[in-house]
Amino acid sequence: MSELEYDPNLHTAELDAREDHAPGDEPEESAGHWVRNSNLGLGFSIVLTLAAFLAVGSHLIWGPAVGVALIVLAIGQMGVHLVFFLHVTTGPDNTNNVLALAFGILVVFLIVAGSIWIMGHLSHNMMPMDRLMQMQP
Amino acid sequence: MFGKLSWSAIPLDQPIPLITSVVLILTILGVLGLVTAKGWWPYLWREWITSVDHKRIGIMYCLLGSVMLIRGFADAIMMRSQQALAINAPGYLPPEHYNQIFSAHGTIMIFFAAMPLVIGLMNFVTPLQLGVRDVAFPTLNSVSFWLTASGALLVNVSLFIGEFARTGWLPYPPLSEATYSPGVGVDYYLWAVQISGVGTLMTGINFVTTVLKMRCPGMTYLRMPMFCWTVLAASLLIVAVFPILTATLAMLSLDRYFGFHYFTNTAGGNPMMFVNLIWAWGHPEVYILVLPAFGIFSEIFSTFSGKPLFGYRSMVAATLFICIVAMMVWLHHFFTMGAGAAVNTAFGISTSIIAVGTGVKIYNWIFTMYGGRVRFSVPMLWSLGFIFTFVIGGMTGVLLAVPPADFLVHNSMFLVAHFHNVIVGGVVFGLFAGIDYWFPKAFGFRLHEGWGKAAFWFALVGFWVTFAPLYILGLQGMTRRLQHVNIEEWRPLLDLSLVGVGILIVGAVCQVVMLVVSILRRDELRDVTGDPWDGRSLEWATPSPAPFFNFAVMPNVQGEEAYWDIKLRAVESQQLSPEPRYEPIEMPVNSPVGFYTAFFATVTGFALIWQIWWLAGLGLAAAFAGFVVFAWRDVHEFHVPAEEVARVDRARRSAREALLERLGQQGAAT
Amino acid sequence: MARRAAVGLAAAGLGGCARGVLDPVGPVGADDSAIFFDALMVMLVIVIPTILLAFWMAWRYRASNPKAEYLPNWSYSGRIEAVVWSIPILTIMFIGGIIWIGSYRLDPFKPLPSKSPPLEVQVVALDWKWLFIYPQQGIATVNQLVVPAGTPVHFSITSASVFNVFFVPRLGSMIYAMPGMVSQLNLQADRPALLFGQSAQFSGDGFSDMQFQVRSVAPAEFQAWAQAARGAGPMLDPAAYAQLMRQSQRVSPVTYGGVDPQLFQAVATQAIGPGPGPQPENPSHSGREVSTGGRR
Amino acid sequence: MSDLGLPAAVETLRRVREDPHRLGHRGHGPDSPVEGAGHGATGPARKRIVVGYGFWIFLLSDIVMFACFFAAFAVLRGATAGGPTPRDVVELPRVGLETAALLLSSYTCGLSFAATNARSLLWTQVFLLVTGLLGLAFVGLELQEFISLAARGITPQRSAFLTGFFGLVGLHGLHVTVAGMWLATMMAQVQVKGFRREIVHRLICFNLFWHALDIVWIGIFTIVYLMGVTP
Ligand code: HEA
Ligand code: HEA
Ligand code: CUA
Ligand SMILES: [Cu+2]
Repeated sequence: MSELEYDPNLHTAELDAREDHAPGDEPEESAGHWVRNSNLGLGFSIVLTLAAFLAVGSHLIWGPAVGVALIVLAIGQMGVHLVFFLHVTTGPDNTNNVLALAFGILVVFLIVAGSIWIMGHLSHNMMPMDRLMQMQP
Repeated sequence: MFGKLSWSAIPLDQPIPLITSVVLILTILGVLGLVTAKGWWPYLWREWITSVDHKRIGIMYCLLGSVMLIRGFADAIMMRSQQALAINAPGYLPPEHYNQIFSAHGTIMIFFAAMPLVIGLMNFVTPLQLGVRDVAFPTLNSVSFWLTASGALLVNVSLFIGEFARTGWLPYPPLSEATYSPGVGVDYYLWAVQISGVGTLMTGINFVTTVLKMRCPGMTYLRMPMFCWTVLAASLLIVAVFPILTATLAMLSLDRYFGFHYFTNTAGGNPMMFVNLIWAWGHPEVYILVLPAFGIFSEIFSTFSGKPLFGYRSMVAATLFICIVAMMVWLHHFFTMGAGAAVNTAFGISTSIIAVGTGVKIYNWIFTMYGGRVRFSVPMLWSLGFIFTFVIGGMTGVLLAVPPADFLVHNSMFLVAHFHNVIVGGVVFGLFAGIDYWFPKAFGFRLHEGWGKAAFWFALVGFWVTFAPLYILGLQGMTRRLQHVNIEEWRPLLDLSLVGVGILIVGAVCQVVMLVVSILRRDELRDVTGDPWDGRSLEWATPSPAPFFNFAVMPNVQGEEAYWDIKLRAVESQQLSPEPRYEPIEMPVNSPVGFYTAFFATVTGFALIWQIWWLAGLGLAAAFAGFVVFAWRDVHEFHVPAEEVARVDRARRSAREALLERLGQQGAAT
Repeated sequence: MARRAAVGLAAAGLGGCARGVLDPVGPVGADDSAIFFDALMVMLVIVIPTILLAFWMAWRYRASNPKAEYLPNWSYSGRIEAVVWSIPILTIMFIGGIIWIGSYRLDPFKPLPSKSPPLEVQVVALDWKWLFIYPQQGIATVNQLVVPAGTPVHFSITSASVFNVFFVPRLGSMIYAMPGMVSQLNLQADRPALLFGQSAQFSGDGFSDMQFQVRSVAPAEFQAWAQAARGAGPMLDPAAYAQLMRQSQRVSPVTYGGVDPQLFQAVATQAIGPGPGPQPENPSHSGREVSTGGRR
Repeated sequence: MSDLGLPAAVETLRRVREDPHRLGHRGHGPDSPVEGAGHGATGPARKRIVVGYGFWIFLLSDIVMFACFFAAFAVLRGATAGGPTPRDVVELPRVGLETAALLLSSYTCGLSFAATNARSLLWTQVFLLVTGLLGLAFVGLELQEFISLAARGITPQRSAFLTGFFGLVGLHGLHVTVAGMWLATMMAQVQVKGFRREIVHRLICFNLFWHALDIVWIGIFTIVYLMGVTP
C-alpha cells in the first residue's frame, strides 16, 4: 500500500498541488523561502510579545481593558505561530488539517467556557459570604 | 525499600477476595503451565503477542473484554445477592468490601469490558471495510492494546494485593482524597485507568487517521459503510475527551501524592471541579461506547433485510450530530448540585436534543426492514431486542434530562436501571450481535445458531426481570450504592431482581456453551465462501478467515455498497472480474514494543501505587530506553512475494466461482 | 386535580404499598412528580408505537412471508425522512419547554410562596449522620428532622467532610451537601406525616445508614416540641461537635438543647476544619486502612 | 451462502450504480485527485501525510489536556486561602526571558526545518542544537523560579491557587523537558541515519510538537503571568 510508494528525493518534491498535505508540510520551496517564512514569524511574534508586555508595564491602555488587549494579542500570536511555524493555510490541500484544528478549538472552547460558566454559577450560588470575600484578591 | 507494601497487604482476613484470587492465580498458573508444557510460547509470541495485524489485535481485545465481562458479571451477581440478603440484615459483604465491588464493577465494565470489546471490533472490521491492509499506525495499535491489558491486570491485582477503590467508578473527591481514602484502592484505580486511558487515546488517534487517510481507491466518504462513520465519530470523541480524563486523574493524583489542592476540602480546593471535569469526559464516553454499537446495528439491519440501509445520509448526519452534541451536555449528571436554573435549562435542553439524532437512527433502522426479506438470524435477534430495550432506556434518559424530574431520581435505582438499560440493551447487545456477525470472518466458521438464540432469549428476559424492578425501586426512593437496605417493603422487588440475575446467568452460560459447541463442531459450521450472511461491504469480499494482508489487490470501489456492487456484477455476468496482476505486498513487521511498553507500564504503575519510588524510576528509565531502541529500528516492513499473494487469492477466487455457480442456479430456479 | 389523580394512579401502579417519589406530601414533590409524569406520558405516546412498528415491520417482512413485496433497492423517501426527523424534534420541543419552565419554577433556591414566614433549618452532613440546626429555636438534632406541616422550610445545607445529597423522597427535590458551600433548598410538607430522608450520594462505609426520620407535625405541636427541647438534654458545644465530626455509623436520633448560633457559619466557611476521616482502629493492613467507625 | 438467493436482476444493478442513497455523486472533475492523496478516490494517503496527520491529531488532544489545566487554573485563581496572590508570584523580567528563549527556539526550530528541506545535515544539526539549548535555558529559568518561590514558602501545597499555578506551568515545563529528550534522540538519529524517509517524518513531528509547546506558552504567559499582574 502506501509503503510501496517511494520518495525519490525524500522530501517534498513529489508533493502535488492537488493532494492533501501533512500538517507542518508544504510544497517544495527553496530554503530561502523557509528562512523568510521563519523570519516573518519571528518578527510578528516579537512585536506581539513586546506589545503584550508593554500593555502590562505601561499605562497606555485603560486599566480594565488591559486583560482584553492581552487576550487579543495572545490569539493573534497563536495565529502567527500556526501560519508561519506550523504552516497552516486555507488552501484546499489543507482542508483536512484545518478541519481537525477547528474541531480541536471547538473542544477547547466547550471545555474551558463550559467549565468556567458552570463553576462560576456554582460558586456564585453557594459560596458562603465571607469565603466569597476572601476570594477577591 | 518496598514503600507501603508489606505482607499484611494480602487480605488473609477476608475469605472472599482471598479465595477468589487464589482460584484466579491457580487458573492463570494452570494456563501458563499448559502453554509451557505444550511448547506454545514461540507461537504465541510470534503470532499474537508481538503481532501488529489489526485482526489479531482486534481478537485479543475481544478476548480481554470477554474475560473482563465475566469478571464484571461476577461482581454484579455479588451485588444483587448482597442487596437481596441485606434487607434489615448485614448480608455477607461488609461495606468496605461491598463498596469495592460496585466500584470495581463499574470500572471494569466500562474500561476493561465494554471499551476493549468495542475497540476490538473497531480494529477487526474497520480496515477490512475500508478495503485497506491495516490501520494507519500498526505498531501503535499494538501498544494501545497492551496498555489496556496492563490496566486490566492492575485492577485484578488489587484483588490479591491491597484493595480496590471504594469510591464508585468515578471517585468523587473529597471522598477519594488521601484524608478519606488513605488506602491504596484509589491509587489502583488511578493508575489502572490512567494507563489504559493512554492506550485508548492512541487508539482514537489511530482510527481518526485511518478513516480519514487510509481508504481504498474509490472509497469516498459517502461510500463508507455506516460502521466506519460511527468509528470515526467515536474516535473523534476519544481524541477530544480522553485527554480530559487524563488531566483530571492527574490532578487527583497530585492531590493524593503531593498534597496539592485541586479538589481537597481545605486550602481553597474545589471538589465540584472534579465533578465538572470528569463528566466532561464521562458523558461523551458513553457515546464512544454506543456509537460503534449503532454502527454494528446499521450493518446488521441492512444485511439481514437484504436491502441498503434506509436514509444513509440522515444516518451520517445523525452520527455527526450526536458526536458534537455529546460534548455539550455533561452537566446533566449534576443537575442537583445547584448551578441554578439557567445552567440547568441549557444543559437539560441540549441533552434532550440528543434524542432527536438517536430517534432518527431508530426509525431508519425500522424502515430498513420495510420491503426487505428479514432473516431472524442471531445477530438480527440481538438487533431487534436492542430496539425494544434501548428505546425504553433512552426514554428514561430523557426523563432524567428534565431537571425537576431528575431532582427526584438522581442517583437512585431508577438511574441505575436507565444506564444498564442503554448500556446492556445498546452496547452489550450490539457487541454480542457484532461478535456473532463477524465471528466467521475471524475464525472461518459460524457460531451455533441454537445456542445463540437461547443466549439471546435468556439475556433479554433476564435483563428485564433484573432491571424493571430497579426502575420501580428507584421511584420508591431507593438510592444507589446501598450496602444494606433498611426498608422491608423493598424485599419483593429486590428478590425479583435476583431472579433476573439467575436468568442472566443462564444466558451467559448459553453464550459460553455456544462458543464451545461451535468450536467442537467447526467443520459443519465452516464458512467456505467468505460471505456467510450475504453481506454488502468489503470485509465479505475476503476469504474467511481473512489473509493477513486482507486484500490481494486493493479493491476499487465503484458504488455505494462496495461489495454488493461487485457481487451483483459477478452474478449478472456469471463470471468473476478478470484475474488481476498480482504484485508484491509490503506489510509491517511484528514488534514486541507494545508488550515491552505495557510490561514497564505495569511495573511503574504498581510501584507508584505502593510508592516504591526506585522501582517507578527504574520503570520509567526502561521505558525511555525502550523508546530509543525502538526508534533505532531499521526494518519496518517486509514483502509478501507476488506468488504468495497469487496463491492465496486464487484459492479465494475458486471458492467464489463455486458460489457464483450455485447462485446462478438459484437465480434460474426463481 | 386530574393530574394529581393520574400521578397518584401511577404511584399506586408502580409503587404498590411502598411510598415513593410519585406519592408526594408537599407542593415541591407534587410539581416534580407531575413533570416527571407528563414527560413520561408524552414520550410513551411516541415510544410505544415505535416499538410496535419495529416488531410489525420485522414480522411483516420476514423472509418466509411470500405475501410481502421485496423492494431490494428502496432506501430513500424524502417524505419518510421528514417525518422521521419531525417526530423527535416536536417531542423534544415540548419537553424542552417543560425543562425551561420547570427549571425556573422549581429552582431549589427559590423561596416557596406562602403567608407564613419559612422555618429556617441549617443542615450539616457529617460522617455518617445528619445534623439539623434550628437557629430560630436555638436547638439542634441529629438524624431527626421535625417540621411544621403547612409551613415552608428553608434549608441551608453544607457538609463537614465529603459530598452527600440531602433527600427526602416524598417532599421532593434533592440537593448536594458540599464542604465549603452552602446550598439552599425550599420544601414544604402539606400535612402531618412520618417520612424518611437519606443521603443520595455515596459517602463512604457508613453511607447505607445515613438516613434520618422526618416528622411533619401540626404547627402547634412543633412549637411545643421545640420549647420542650430547648435547654433540655445535651448542648452542642465545641467539644460535642468535635466528637460528632468523627466517623460513626447508625447513630440514633439525638436532640441538643442548645447550640452555638455561629456553628453553621463556622462549618460552612471552614473556620472549623473538616472531619478527620478514618482513624484506624484495627491492626493496620497495609494499603487497606479501614475505619470501623463504631460499626456494630 | 444463506437460504436466500440474490436478486440477480440487471435492473437492480442499474439502480445500485445509479446512486441508491441519492447522494448525487458525480465523478471528480478535471482536477481529479492524484494517487495517494488520501481523498478517498485514490487510495490510502502517503506515509508522510499519514504520519503528519496522526501527529496533528495527537497534538490536538494534548492541547485539550492543557485546556483542562487552564480551566482549573481559572477556577482556582481566586482561592488563595489567605496565602500569596498572583501578584506575589509573578516576576515579569524572568517571564520575559523565558518567553524570549522559547520564542527564539521556535525560530531556530523553523530554521532547522528549512535546513532539513535543503538536506543540509550540518545546518539541521546546528539549528536543532540551538533549539535544544534554548529549551534547556527555558527549563533552567523555570526551575530556578520554582526553587526561589519555594524558598519563600510558595509551594503548591500552600493553596489551591498555587496548586493551579504550579500544575499548569509545571505541566508545560515537563512537556518541554520531554521534548528536549526527544530532540536529543532525534539529533543522534539524524547523525547516524541521515535523512531517511522515516527520520524526516519524525523531524516534521518534532517540529510540530515544539511549535505547539510554544503556542501553549503564549497562553501561559498571557493568562497566568501577565494577567496575574493586571489590575
Ligand atoms: C458496560 C457497563 C456495564 C455493564 C455491561 C453492566 C452489567 C450489569 N450490571 Fe452494572 N454498573 C455499571 C456498568 C455496567 N454494568 C456501572 C458504571 C455501575 C456504577 C458503579 C458505581 O456505582 O460506581 C454499575 C453498577 C451496578 C450495580 C450497582 C447498583 C447500586 O449502585 O446499588 C448493580 C447492581 O445490581 C449492577 C448490576 C449489573 C448487572 C446485573 C449486569 C448484567 O447486565 C451483567 C450481564 C452480563 C452479561 C450478560 C455478560 C456475561 C458474559 C458472557 C456471556 C461472556 C461473553 C462471551 C462471549 C462474548 C462469547 N451494576
Ligand atoms: C451507552 C450508554 C448511555 C447512553 C446511550 C445514554 C443515553 C442517554 N442518557 Fe444516560 N447515562 C449513562 C449511560 C448512557 N446514557 C450512564 C452510565 C449514566 C450514569 C453514570 C453514573 O452516574 O454512574 C447515565 C446517566 C444519565 C443522566 C444523569 C442522571 C443523574 O445522574 O441524575 C442523564 C440525565 O440527563 C442521562 C440522560 C441520557 C439521555 C437523554 C440519553 C439519550 O442519548 C437517549 C436517546 C435515545 C432515545 C430517546 C430513544 C430513541 C428515540 C426515539 C424512539 C425517538 C422518539 C423519542 C423521544 C423524542 C423521547 N443519562
Ligand atoms: Cu468480589 Cu471482591
Ligand atoms: Cu450523560
